[in-house]
Amino acid sequence: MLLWALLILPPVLAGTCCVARSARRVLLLASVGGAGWAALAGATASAAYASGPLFAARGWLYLDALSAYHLAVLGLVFGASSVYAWGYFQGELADGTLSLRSARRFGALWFGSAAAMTAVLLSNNLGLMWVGIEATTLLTAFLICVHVTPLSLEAMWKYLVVCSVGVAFAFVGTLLVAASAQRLGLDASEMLLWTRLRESAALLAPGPMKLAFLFLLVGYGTKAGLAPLHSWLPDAHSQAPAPVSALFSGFMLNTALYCLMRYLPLVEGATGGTGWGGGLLVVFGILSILLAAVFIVFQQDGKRLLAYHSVEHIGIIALGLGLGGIGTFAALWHTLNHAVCKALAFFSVGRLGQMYGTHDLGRMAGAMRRSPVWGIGFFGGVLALIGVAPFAIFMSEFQILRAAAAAHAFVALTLFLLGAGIVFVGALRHAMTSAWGEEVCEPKLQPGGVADAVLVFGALALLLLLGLWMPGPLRTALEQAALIVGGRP
Amino acid sequence: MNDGAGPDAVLALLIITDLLLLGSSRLRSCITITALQGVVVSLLPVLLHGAEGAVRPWILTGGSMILKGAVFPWLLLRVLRESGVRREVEPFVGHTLSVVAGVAALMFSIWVGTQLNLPGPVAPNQTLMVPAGLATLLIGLFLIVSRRTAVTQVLGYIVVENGIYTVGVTLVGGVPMLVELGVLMDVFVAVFIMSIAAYHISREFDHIDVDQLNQLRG
Amino acid sequence: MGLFLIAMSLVALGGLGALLLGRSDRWASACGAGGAVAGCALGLVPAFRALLGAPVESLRLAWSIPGGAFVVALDAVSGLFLVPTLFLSLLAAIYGTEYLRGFRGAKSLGAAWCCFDFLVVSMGLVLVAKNGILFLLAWETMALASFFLVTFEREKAAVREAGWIYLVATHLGTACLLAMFVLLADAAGSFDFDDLGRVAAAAPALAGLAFVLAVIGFGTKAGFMPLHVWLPEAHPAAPSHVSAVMSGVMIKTGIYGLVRLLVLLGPPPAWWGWLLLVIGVTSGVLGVLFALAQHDLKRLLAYHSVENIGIIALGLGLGTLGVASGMPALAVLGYGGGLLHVINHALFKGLLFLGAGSVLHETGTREIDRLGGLLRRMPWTGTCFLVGAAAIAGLPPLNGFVSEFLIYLAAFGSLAGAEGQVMSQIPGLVAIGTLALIGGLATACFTKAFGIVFLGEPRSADAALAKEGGPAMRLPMVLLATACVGAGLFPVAAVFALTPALLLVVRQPKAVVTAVLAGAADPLRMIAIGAALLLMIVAFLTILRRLLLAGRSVEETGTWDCGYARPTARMQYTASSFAQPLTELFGLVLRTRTRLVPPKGFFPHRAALETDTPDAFSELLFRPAFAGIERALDRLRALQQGRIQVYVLYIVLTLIALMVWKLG
Amino acid sequence: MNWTVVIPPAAGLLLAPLLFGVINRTKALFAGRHGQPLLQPYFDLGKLLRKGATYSRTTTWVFRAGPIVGLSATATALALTPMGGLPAPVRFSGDVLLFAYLLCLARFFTVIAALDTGSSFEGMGASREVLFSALAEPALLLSLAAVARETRTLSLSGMVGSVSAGTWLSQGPALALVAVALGVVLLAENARIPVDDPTTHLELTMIHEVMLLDHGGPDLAFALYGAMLKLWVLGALLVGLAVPVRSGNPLVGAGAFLGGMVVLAMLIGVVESSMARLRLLRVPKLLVGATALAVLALILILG
Repeated sequence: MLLWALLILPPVLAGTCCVARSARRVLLLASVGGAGWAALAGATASAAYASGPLFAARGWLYLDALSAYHLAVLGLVFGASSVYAWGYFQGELADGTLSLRSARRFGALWFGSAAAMTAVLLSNNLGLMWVGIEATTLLTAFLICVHVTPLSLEAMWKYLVVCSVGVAFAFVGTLLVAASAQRLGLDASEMLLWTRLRESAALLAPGPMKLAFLFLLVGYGTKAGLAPLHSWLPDAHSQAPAPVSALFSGFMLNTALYCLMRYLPLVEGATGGTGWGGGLLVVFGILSILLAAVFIVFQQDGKRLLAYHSVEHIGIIALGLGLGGIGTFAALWHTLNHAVCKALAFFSVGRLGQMYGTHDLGRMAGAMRRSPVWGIGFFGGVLALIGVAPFAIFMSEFQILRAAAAAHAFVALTLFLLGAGIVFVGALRHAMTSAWGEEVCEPKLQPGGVADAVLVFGALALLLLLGLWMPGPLRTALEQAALIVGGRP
Repeated sequence: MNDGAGPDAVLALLIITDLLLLGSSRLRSCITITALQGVVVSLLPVLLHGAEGAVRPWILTGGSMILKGAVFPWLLLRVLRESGVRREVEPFVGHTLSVVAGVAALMFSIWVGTQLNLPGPVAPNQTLMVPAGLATLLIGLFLIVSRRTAVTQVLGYIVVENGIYTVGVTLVGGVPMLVELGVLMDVFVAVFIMSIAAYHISREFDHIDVDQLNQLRG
Repeated sequence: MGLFLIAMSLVALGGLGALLLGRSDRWASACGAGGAVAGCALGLVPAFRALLGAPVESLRLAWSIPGGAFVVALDAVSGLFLVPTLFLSLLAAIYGTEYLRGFRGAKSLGAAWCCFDFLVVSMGLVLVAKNGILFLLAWETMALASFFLVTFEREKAAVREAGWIYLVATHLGTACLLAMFVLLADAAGSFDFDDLGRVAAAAPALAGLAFVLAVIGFGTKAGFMPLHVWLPEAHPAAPSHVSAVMSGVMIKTGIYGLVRLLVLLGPPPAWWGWLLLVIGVTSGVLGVLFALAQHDLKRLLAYHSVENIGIIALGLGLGTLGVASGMPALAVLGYGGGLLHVINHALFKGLLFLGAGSVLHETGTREIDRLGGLLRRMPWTGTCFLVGAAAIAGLPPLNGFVSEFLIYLAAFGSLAGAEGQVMSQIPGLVAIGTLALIGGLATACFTKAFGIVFLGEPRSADAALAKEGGPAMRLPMVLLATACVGAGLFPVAAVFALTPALLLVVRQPKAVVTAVLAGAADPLRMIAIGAALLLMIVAFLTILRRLLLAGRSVEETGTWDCGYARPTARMQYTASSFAQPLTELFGLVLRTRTRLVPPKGFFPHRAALETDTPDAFSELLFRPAFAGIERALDRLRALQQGRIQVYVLYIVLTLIALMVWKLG
Repeated sequence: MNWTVVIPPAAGLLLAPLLFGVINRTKALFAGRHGQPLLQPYFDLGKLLRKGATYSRTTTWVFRAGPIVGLSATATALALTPMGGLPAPVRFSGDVLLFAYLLCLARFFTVIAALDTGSSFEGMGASREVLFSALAEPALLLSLAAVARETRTLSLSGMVGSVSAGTWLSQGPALALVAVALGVVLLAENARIPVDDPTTHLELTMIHEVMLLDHGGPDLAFALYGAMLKLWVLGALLVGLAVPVRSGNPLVGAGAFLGGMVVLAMLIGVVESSMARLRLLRVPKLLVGATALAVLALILILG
């Protein structure tokens, strides 16, 4: 029942957005509805923990610990972004650059993408899961150019083509999975049900399953932004409005990784748990970390900087998943930490960007003096992102290091430390200039509401808390989820 | 009808259309060729699984025929008219060379086909179907990579889709209806949005040469 | 233990209070400083008890972080490092209240005090943590807090640069520590120190790797020579009371880490000792040489920290060799000297930085060549600084001499080994030569520092207008100076206080250790007697002179400048010219840059000579390395060059590559 | 503790100026002059002690403390020095170090006292002083270390006591090297030719003398007396090692020792009248050379 509600609510809201009378109302609806839906998502997730996996629609909708955890994270990010969007668009409402038409489009697509991501999380059928992913691509494409500009069009085109092509591979992968499941003799309606496949993963035909995983890795990897498939990511993130960027890198990337998490136990089962799939994930993870590091060192554009940070952290999560053991646990934990942290950073840089009329970090110099709240948000966010203790990301990355040592993947361990080190060196310098440097241009300041302070300091406090103390429920949740992916916490 | 001839014809047509696509530079004819290929591919479900007398294959065939044969060409021709571009000028890879590449792709996919012994309802006389599908897929990608105009890239995407469709239908007998339709839906929306985007692009830049969309870098 | 934790939480509360009271700088300072003072004072009690060998109190609480556990224990080694830490922090807090007064309104003092208090807390936690994850957490918090303190005046580009270098250096150091702990813990299956020790004893190769990583990681914090580059940048940038804490005790946490690891890892092989010895020699000699070439007072002091860390490393190296080669005397005296020097350096370096702070506070410049004649204007500061200077130069009857004396004893002792084995006696030889050279150069450096800054005539208006700081700045300096003298006059007590800690480190039976220490105690007693004799003679001569001069003419005139009629302050010898012969001599290492604008014509209106001595390692090693890496990375940026076709190509190639790799 | 122990320091305090007298006489002899009376240094000190004092306005208490601390430190060092057969009143394992560092303390205060005047000449002298002493320090300690290694003791009295003719036979070369090194250190520490020329009249070339430019009256007396004691102390050490007469009879020992001291003084005189002062840049080479000799000696003994 809850599951249906989760799926139905967003389209309804989207519809109402399309008929709302004024841009203002649309935004109000977006933020309130978003928050409400987030609450619902949270409730559902906790219900799933309380009473085991939830099924609906003859087992086609399915919510277990793993998806519930992701659902909760989605709720967190989506809710926060919706609330933030209200404040974000105030300026544009005031000077009327946000037409009713584009406001409606924003509202509709905003909830549309929520629906799509939920569909991915809820669908037990791997085919539908793919449909959901492709849908997120198509729905979010126009979110990038809420304001149609040459650059945003370019970004959107790249996003559209690259992701569609990539995700198409994922479909080939899905088909191959189905092919390798032929011998199970399941009938059509059950053929792609994940629960079924997981039960009898050992019986899947290894050959096709391997090929399938390659296709899936490339396909969903493109969507998740694993290097070298990440090329669309910095463009899309830098051109989209801040709330969208936050949603993108806070959670949309993770939906794609979530799909891989679903497939990992299948391929491991089929190949006899020799870590065949994990090895691939480790390789991609390390590649992403290193490549992101390269671009972070030279990045002058605040949003692109954060985008490459997403590549890095997605890489870290993939690394954790690939290493298995405590690594899986840490990767899932890192998902949450990264989501919170990245949302915070995008919120801040978005507002600062509006004030300064640019995302060039050099021109934002001295932001912390001009706009303390968002300045602190940005600086704190970046510090947390580059793994400064006692923020949570330090802890989850440390756990992933443990996993590397436990798996005796010493090369990976070294490269991970190296990449993280380069990122640290590069990002810190940018952040310090933009936060503390001498002003080069005069921002047009915006009145800061209480909500802003709550968003920023709430997020920072949360990161600090998670770094120092892990609540019991969270830990059990992570352990259950990790168990599903196949790691032993 | 015997279930050997039909598929073989499809197979042949598939490969021929691929090579034609690689060879021709006039966008209009590219669109028509792609449409033709779409129609051909759409026949597969009926040819392979139609015998079971289920209604499912017919629906699929119908649906995808309408989309690929009519809707897509219409959308793309509209973009073409808007932009006023006639032919693909100086692609990154010359047309003759492209054809050679196409053949190479075919070879590669046959090799891959031999690498994995696929189970599934593949009658012995259709072992070439999967490689052909893969080849189509690769050729579609090749189009995207080697051509300049947005239209060709959309075409490439459609061709990729055709390839996947071929592989899918050949490999997996019974993917649930809902999934099939969902996929079809997605493809439709994708092409739809792409052509809208291309439309916007030609408005904004008054060209559809995606190669010139390289402001975002680094 | 409980008492200690209460003290620390008191400090933390003070910090939070300061942050919350941020609106009013007055109250924020009061709260922050008050918390620090009260907490440190309270914490000193258990710290002293532990130092004097009270039974180890430990506490273990479950912690929800995987692998982590809140394990803290207060043993003698912790106590040994805690005592100076808390003592100096306490005094620095008092000092800071007045030092920062000038920034009221301009800066958020609440935040600054919060960082200071958390720096203290994290140092305390680092010194008692007995679980790897807890240790690392405290370690990183310490780095972050001190980073924000270093960048206190963050509107200055130079300060930001310094802060960046500092955080980067300490982070790269931490990376090594992360690797070390992870590797050890993986073998041990737990992050608790006790377990780490056990596994290391079992696997020598792993232990060796861990030790090297530790030397890099902890050495970065401590300022071992090639890794010291952040020190001369960060310490001058920080507010002076913070510099005092950082240079006096924070960098000692690096030494603590090494010592703790040596305790954990079990009997060390000889090469560890050699490694430490070499590090000690390079850091010691080069440190003091670079200090000699500086003319920024705080930078000079920072380089002296490197030098003293070198001396400590020398002591530890000798001690390790002693343990490795089973020479108890060498072990006890080496470690003893090193550890005692940890405390002594905390005392006099803290004192010197506070003194430099007062000078900066009153004159607004750290440039030695713009100062002079301050002893008349700031008698308290000047006198205390003199005590510190004499102490750091290792002169009797002050504390610096005592610890160096112990290390000398160790070195001489190692010479007295069996005939023929030259190799086993090289360390002693090296140590003696190094210490002697360091001693001489340090004397040169501090006669310069004290002489030019506090003596002669003021070289600038700033210096001429300087006046003594307030009581809150004087009291800490006086206390520290007294401590320096006291530890120098009563060395025996100081040495015996080390016994419990040494028992942990040198792993020799108590009888042996006490015997060696007793052996060292007799000379120390005699030294005390000698000191007393010295002071008696001084007193006698002073009285004698008074008697002699009684009733005779005592006049005041200008300095006799060899007949030159009108000497001006600008004709005085400057710091640079004072050190020039030495810097010239060691020019090969120092590579001092000189820019000379020679006087021209018969009536030259302008002539100038500038010299500066940048850090050789950052100039020749780190900058080029970073630049090289940057160039290399720059080439890779071509990957993201904006063509969608290429992006799609990446995808295809990846897929094909994967197929060929995994299926071919 | 019988009364004999106070003989050496007492002798030092009494006879130190005499060395200067001897040196001056020797130089006069070589110059073919009649020269000042042997006791002239005593007269000078006496005269200075009777004078009043003049202090520069620039100076502070440091300036007044300089000579006193310098003299006291040297005097304390004197209490550590054995002479002839007789051990020092204050002796313990490790007094070598106290000895060296007391000389260091004396120098420290002389230097800052010089800097206190703010005169560039005294600054120059101070700068050279610290340069040379910094280089002399390792030479001194390493040569002492060599002796300590040979005699297995860390107290000056012990070393001097146990260096005998036999030792010279067994470790002759090493001890010779040590003696040379110590000799150089002695010349440098006491600002004699070839390192410094105490009798020059050009302040620019002075080292030790120039630091005393502003001192007068009792202060100057203390400073000079300190210098004399320093020469005596180091000389006593050198002689004690170089003239190992170890008969039971204290008189013989004392005689040999005093003879040695006189010879040393005359040697210094000879050197001063036969050699010219080295160029300042050469001096470091000399001192480093001395250090090298000391190290060599140590190696020889270790081997």
